[in-house]
Amino acid sequence: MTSRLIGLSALGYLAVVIAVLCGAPSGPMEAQLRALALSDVEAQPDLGTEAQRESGKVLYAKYCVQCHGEKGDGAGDATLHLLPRPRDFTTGKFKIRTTPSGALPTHQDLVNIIRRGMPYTSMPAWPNLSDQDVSNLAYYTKTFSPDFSVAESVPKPLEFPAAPASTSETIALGKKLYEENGCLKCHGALGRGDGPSASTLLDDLGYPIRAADLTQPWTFRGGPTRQDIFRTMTTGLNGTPMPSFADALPAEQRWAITDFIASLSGSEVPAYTNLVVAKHALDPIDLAKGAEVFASAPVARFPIVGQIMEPGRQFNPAATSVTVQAIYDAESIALLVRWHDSRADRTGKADPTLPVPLEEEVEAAKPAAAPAADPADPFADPAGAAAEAPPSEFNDAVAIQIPTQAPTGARKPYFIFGDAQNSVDLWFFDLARPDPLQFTGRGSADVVPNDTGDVTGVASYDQGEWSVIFKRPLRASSGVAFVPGGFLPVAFSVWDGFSRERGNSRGLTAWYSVYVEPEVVPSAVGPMVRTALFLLVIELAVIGWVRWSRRSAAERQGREGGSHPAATRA
Amino acid sequence: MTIPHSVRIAGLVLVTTAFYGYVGQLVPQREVQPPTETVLRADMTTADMVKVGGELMVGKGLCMTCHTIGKSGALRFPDLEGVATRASTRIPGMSEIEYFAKSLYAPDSFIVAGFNPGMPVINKPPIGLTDQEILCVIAFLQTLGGTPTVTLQTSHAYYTPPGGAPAAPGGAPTNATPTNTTPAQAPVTR
Amino acid sequence: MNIPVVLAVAAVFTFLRFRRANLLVWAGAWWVGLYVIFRFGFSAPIPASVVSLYMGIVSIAILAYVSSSEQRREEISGPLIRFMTDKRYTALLGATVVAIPALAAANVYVQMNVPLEPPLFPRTVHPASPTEITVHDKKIDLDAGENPFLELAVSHPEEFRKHVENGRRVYYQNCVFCHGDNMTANGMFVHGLDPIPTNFADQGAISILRDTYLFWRISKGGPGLPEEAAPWDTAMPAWEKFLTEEEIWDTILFLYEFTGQKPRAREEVHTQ
Amino acid sequence: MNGLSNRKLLFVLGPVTGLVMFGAVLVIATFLTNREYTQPYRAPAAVVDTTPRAAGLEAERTAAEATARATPYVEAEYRAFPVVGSRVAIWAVAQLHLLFAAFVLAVPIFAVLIEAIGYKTGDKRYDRLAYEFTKLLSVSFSLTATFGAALTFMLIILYPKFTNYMMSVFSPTFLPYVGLFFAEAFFLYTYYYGWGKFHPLVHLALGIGLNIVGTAIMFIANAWLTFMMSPNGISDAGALISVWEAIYNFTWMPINVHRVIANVAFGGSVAAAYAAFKFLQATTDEERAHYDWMGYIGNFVAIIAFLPLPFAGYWLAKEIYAYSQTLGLTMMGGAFSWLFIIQAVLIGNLFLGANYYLWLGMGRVKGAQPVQKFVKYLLIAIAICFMVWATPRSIIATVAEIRSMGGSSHPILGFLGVMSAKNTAVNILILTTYMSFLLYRRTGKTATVAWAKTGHTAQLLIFASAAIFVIFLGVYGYFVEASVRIGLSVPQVSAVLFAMVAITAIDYFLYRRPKMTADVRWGHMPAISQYVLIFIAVTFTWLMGLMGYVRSGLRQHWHVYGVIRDTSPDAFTPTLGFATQVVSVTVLAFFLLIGFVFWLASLHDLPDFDQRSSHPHERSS
Repeated sequence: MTSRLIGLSALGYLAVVIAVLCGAPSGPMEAQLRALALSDVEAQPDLGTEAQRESGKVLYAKYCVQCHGEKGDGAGDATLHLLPRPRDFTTGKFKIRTTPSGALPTHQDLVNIIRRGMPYTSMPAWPNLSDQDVSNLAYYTKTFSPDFSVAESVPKPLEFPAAPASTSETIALGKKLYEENGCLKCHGALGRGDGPSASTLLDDLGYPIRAADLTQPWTFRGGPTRQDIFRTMTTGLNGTPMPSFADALPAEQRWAITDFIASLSGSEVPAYTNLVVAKHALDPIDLAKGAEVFASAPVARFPIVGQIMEPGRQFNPAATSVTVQAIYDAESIALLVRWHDSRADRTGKADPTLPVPLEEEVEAAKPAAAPAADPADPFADPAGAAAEAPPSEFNDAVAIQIPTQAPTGARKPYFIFGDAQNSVDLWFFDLARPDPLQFTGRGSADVVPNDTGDVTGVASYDQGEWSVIFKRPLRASSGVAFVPGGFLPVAFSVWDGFSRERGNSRGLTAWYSVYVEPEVVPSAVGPMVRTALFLLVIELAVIGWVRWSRRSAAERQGREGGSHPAATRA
Repeated sequence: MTIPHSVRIAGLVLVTTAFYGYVGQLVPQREVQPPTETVLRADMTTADMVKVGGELMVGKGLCMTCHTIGKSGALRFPDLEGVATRASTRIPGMSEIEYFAKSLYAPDSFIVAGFNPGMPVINKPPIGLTDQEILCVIAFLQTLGGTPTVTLQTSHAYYTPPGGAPAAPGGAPTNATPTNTTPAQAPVTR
Repeated sequence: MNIPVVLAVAAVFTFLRFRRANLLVWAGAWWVGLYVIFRFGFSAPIPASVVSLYMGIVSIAILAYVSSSEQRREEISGPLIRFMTDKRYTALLGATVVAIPALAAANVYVQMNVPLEPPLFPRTVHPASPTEITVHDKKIDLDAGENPFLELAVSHPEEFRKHVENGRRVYYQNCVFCHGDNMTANGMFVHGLDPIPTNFADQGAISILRDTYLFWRISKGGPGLPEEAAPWDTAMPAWEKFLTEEEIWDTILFLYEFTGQKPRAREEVHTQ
Repeated sequence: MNGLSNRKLLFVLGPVTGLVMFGAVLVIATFLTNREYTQPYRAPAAVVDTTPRAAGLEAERTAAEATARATPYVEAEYRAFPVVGSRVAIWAVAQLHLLFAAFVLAVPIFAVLIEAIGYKTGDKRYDRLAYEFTKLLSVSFSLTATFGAALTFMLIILYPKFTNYMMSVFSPTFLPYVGLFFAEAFFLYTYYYGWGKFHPLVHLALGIGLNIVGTAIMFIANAWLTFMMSPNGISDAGALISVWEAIYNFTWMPINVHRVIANVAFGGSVAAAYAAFKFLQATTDEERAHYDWMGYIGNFVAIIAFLPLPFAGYWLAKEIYAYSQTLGLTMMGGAFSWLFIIQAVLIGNLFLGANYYLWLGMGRVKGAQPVQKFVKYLLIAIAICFMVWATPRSIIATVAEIRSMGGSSHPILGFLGVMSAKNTAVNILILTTYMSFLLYRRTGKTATVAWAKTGHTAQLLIFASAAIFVIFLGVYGYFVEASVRIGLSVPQVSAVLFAMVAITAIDYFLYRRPKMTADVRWGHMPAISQYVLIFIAVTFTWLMGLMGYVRSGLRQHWHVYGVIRDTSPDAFTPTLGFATQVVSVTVLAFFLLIGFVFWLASLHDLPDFDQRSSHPHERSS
């Protein structure tokens, strides 16, 4: 009895210890946020104690100074290559707030942004710092701008009503409001960040700024949830053309637009994958039909990173992801590559071999754009602005990269245009031209045309999205064969003319795979039956053996008249 | 139905070894190839040849086992510092290339005063440099006090590259048959 | 740790303790319980390969235990034999005989219908370095060499600080995109890279390597890796194209400085 | 009558048949050779010499001969072995040679020890046991020599250039080697055949001589082999500078020590397997008791020798790192890191098997129940250590798994993959095995000394503090830098060794005159225990084979590569899967041969043929 009790209590103790060790998950953030927003904040500047600021200063010197600079002016060591630029704390302008447009953020706003970082920028989340440390950092951040110590400018958080349920009506209403309130001027009709003024946007410091692609909420700087979207719309983003709608629209309408934006993607996280499956199509692939023939093929989304490995680096590729679909018929395989681009640039020329302007020159050229005459009014005459811009010599382009020879084993060509030993086959589409071209890559410095005419394709640009179809015979003279049931490495590159990308300066993906799904997927029935029968035979043999030996032992016992229990063999 | 012990033991041994063999199949399989070899390309420049020649001197050629570069004092074999200057002037009318070639193919032809003969033949086993490799060595030797001029197309008394001009007149009779006349296939230790 | 799973397993064990279950049940319970914990009990899931390795060990251990004394052997084989021979279990036995192949067949079905994964090729994470490399026409001895600026830490602390600061600048202008602001491999491009960048804050990463090894990795990058380390996939640039030798050494100083680690010391060479 | 006529018939028919067959062969051969000329488009036989074809053939032959004459003699660098290739052929033969050599070197070590014990205690059992071990020697010795010769010839044939180089470096060592070999044969045969014929001390001296000579032989051979791994005493170009330095290279001493210990463990396990084999074949209780005891002793020797083996291994690894950082990294972190996971599986199995055998052995003693209850905890400790040790440093995981883990190293398993954890695990494994042994030792005994309780407490305290100390250092290792961490294994090992020595010392006095509560019933062992002994022997052999692969695999880039570079088609290092297959086949071949040795040894016990046939009834009585 006692031993049982001890055992029980020991188990209980163990459970408690485990629970304590692992730590209960912390409460949801928006609860804290809401609590803060609703509470009465005293109109005293919350600047923390001297000790807190000192502690924050130490942490700042270790973790933050590299980007935000010693003076907090956003001019750190790293700033050179960063876009968006690191926040300049001296201006007191912060994007992600719970306070009205133009106002300072609350302390909690600063804490939150340090805690969770800004997705798809170089500002990371800092989950490992303690609450105390983050708070101290926030206090220290405030020392850079004198505004924080002024009593009048103590921020008063806006009210954030609880989210109403999202219904098809609210979404429809949101769509209407979205159009009526001019959101589409920057964000585009389908939210792809391709509005007519998108290409002219500048932030307060005169740097070009891209309108958010509303179909990819995971890239939202303020967070992907409906609450985040609503907050951004309510408060606006200080220092950017994004205005506050707190006064212009009542909360219900803002929620409706939020619902519409949330419905554009349907997911808060990107479904990145590593495989594109080419489905078999019975009908011959007809390029004239465009994207519709790909309806049966699953969509694979691959993340795009900047080409920062070879000289001619691009630290801020315009596209963050491509989606790919593939089908094949008896003769050919076709890949549909789609990505979002705020503007179709079809006036220049593109070529993977074109030299890239030196990084230093590009860096030097960037801030040259003077602050816009009236940054507060981004909607001023978008058509005129577009007309003024001289035709760019940079051009949109896309390339699919596959190995020239099917890899044996693990060996693949280098993922940036191959290497000297293992070359790659590039299907390159200069989107100013009607047809794709082919190149052979043996490293990014050694790309030569190898146009056999095997690859054909069509490209179209619609509402901020490029759709490019490449088609090639399954077995072509110019490259590796696509075999049903086989995997092939595949990689993609995207050039954005608007961001002056060409040659090595581009966005690219690592190696992923394309799988040519056989027309008939092998059935599992045969192996299942074999396994089951095999096990059944073993079972019956074991049972038979046990019964037989038991019986013979019993017989022996009967003969000997012994009373031993049956001998068993382990 | 008793199975003999010897059969059981054999079964156990078989099953155990099979099990470990199976464990060996479960782990990642990777064949490690020897380090890649540089290939003497037909289009090597003289500068490339100097580099390869230097490596050959240390590695496959075993030259530095006996010779030194830039050492003085009581030496057992001639020091090679400035050897190109000496080679071009030692025998009147003989170019440094011919001098080096003869020294390498027929080592006892020239014995520097004060040293004993003892150099092995370079183009035969155990060292066995190919004719192209010897050209590289000559290129390297030329840098020691001179300017390298040889290319893979250079011919000398002992070797005529395929399609190259015949050896300069007055050279020693050829006694080394070029066995490997395809430069692209001659591997060299890096 | 995944608390609910652990607690559930503990609860089942407690229950069995009270029921005074026999050895056979216990053996089964331990096997299943440990499997559940390995498979689901960790918040960062253990890869299947390791789980099967562990379960193999658990199976062997349980088998060894139940057969390690005559009493236990009987305790375990008794019920099994009764189950296979007694008349009253015939129905149950029949059901089991059918159920096991059925389960196995179901497993085969699941195995054959797992979501497609591209072929995975393992790579060696820390392959052996060459003994010597040439960077900017200078030969660097990786076996015997060391960071030329390391000694400044003692002799000229001022100078040393300058080098570290320079390393910090280099890091944040070049490396931060992948290796991240706090060196935990959480840079802004990480989601698009495979293999993911090295996490310098990990105790087992740079502290087990010599600084010359880092120099090799940084200067030659992915393309300089040997075959077994899959250089074709690695996004690590060959930094000799962008940085001077000094900048690379400075960055190495900064890496160790920031993470509070020290490079692996050169082993003492014994003299004979 | 019938038989006689048959014999006569045979006498006549035999030569006749032979002649007829010879004639038939001649006819057929002639027919076959002539067929060529009967073909219509060929010229008739009369003018055969002048046909263009024959002239062509002749010219071809002359040309071939001329070419052969003109071609200078070229020393071949490599020759190919048919079917499996040179590498595998050398590999398998070398491995078999090593396995037999290990056995031949190890058995005398403990045979002499056991004989000495027998001499001192006067217990005849020991003498018989030692003789039984020695019986296995002579056949194994000739097998060793056979494989050694095969290995030498194959090296000369298949790798002439390399062999030549090794010969040139080590030329002064070969004649002493041969001399020692003669001495080995002398000692071995006098020791074996002189059993009971000499004064026991003289016989013991012969045994000691055998051991010394055997060890010396191994040391010399080790010099050649370690030189390939860590060449020393030669110039960069490979020319010999000092023979002594070539011999005394970095890994020579560690490998010597490692091999002596491993040989003893291996020999013990194979001898135990022999005992198990005999136990299973035994028909009488007496035989069973004897072979049970012999198996126990063999296994005991194996385990005792096995316990310090990991330490010797660490020393070897340290020397390899000292020789070349890169070589060390290749071995532990590079292509071979997975090999050490396989090794962990093997060693885990060995520990588990050894412990399991001890637990089963408790069944020999009646009333071992109180001790049996500890088995559970020992098993848990062993299983945990086994898992820690088998946790790979670089985990195989799918991309999805890597992402959900948040990186290629697991937040928890990552800690278990590194050396600190593995050192700790192996130390705890050793401690646990030692505990098993201690528990086994005291089954059926009760300490009678007055301070029994204190003594037990002290033992427990020492054990617990050693375990805690080892674990503490293991955990502490994560918080210090690498250079300190490497040094931590020394106090860990010292703690374990200290604990083992101290506990043994206490135990010795504690159980000096124990009260025997139950007798050890030798021979009262379940059959499964004997299979475990064989399993241990197989595992051990396989482990040796695997370690042979890692040694030869490390040769890849480093041995005399720069000078005697391996440019043969076999120069690559094969995959682990292939290596394990070769090892498996070698191990099977070894057990086939050792089975033959066992059979031969058991023939010795059978009565002579004459005796058996003339007194068929005497045997059964």
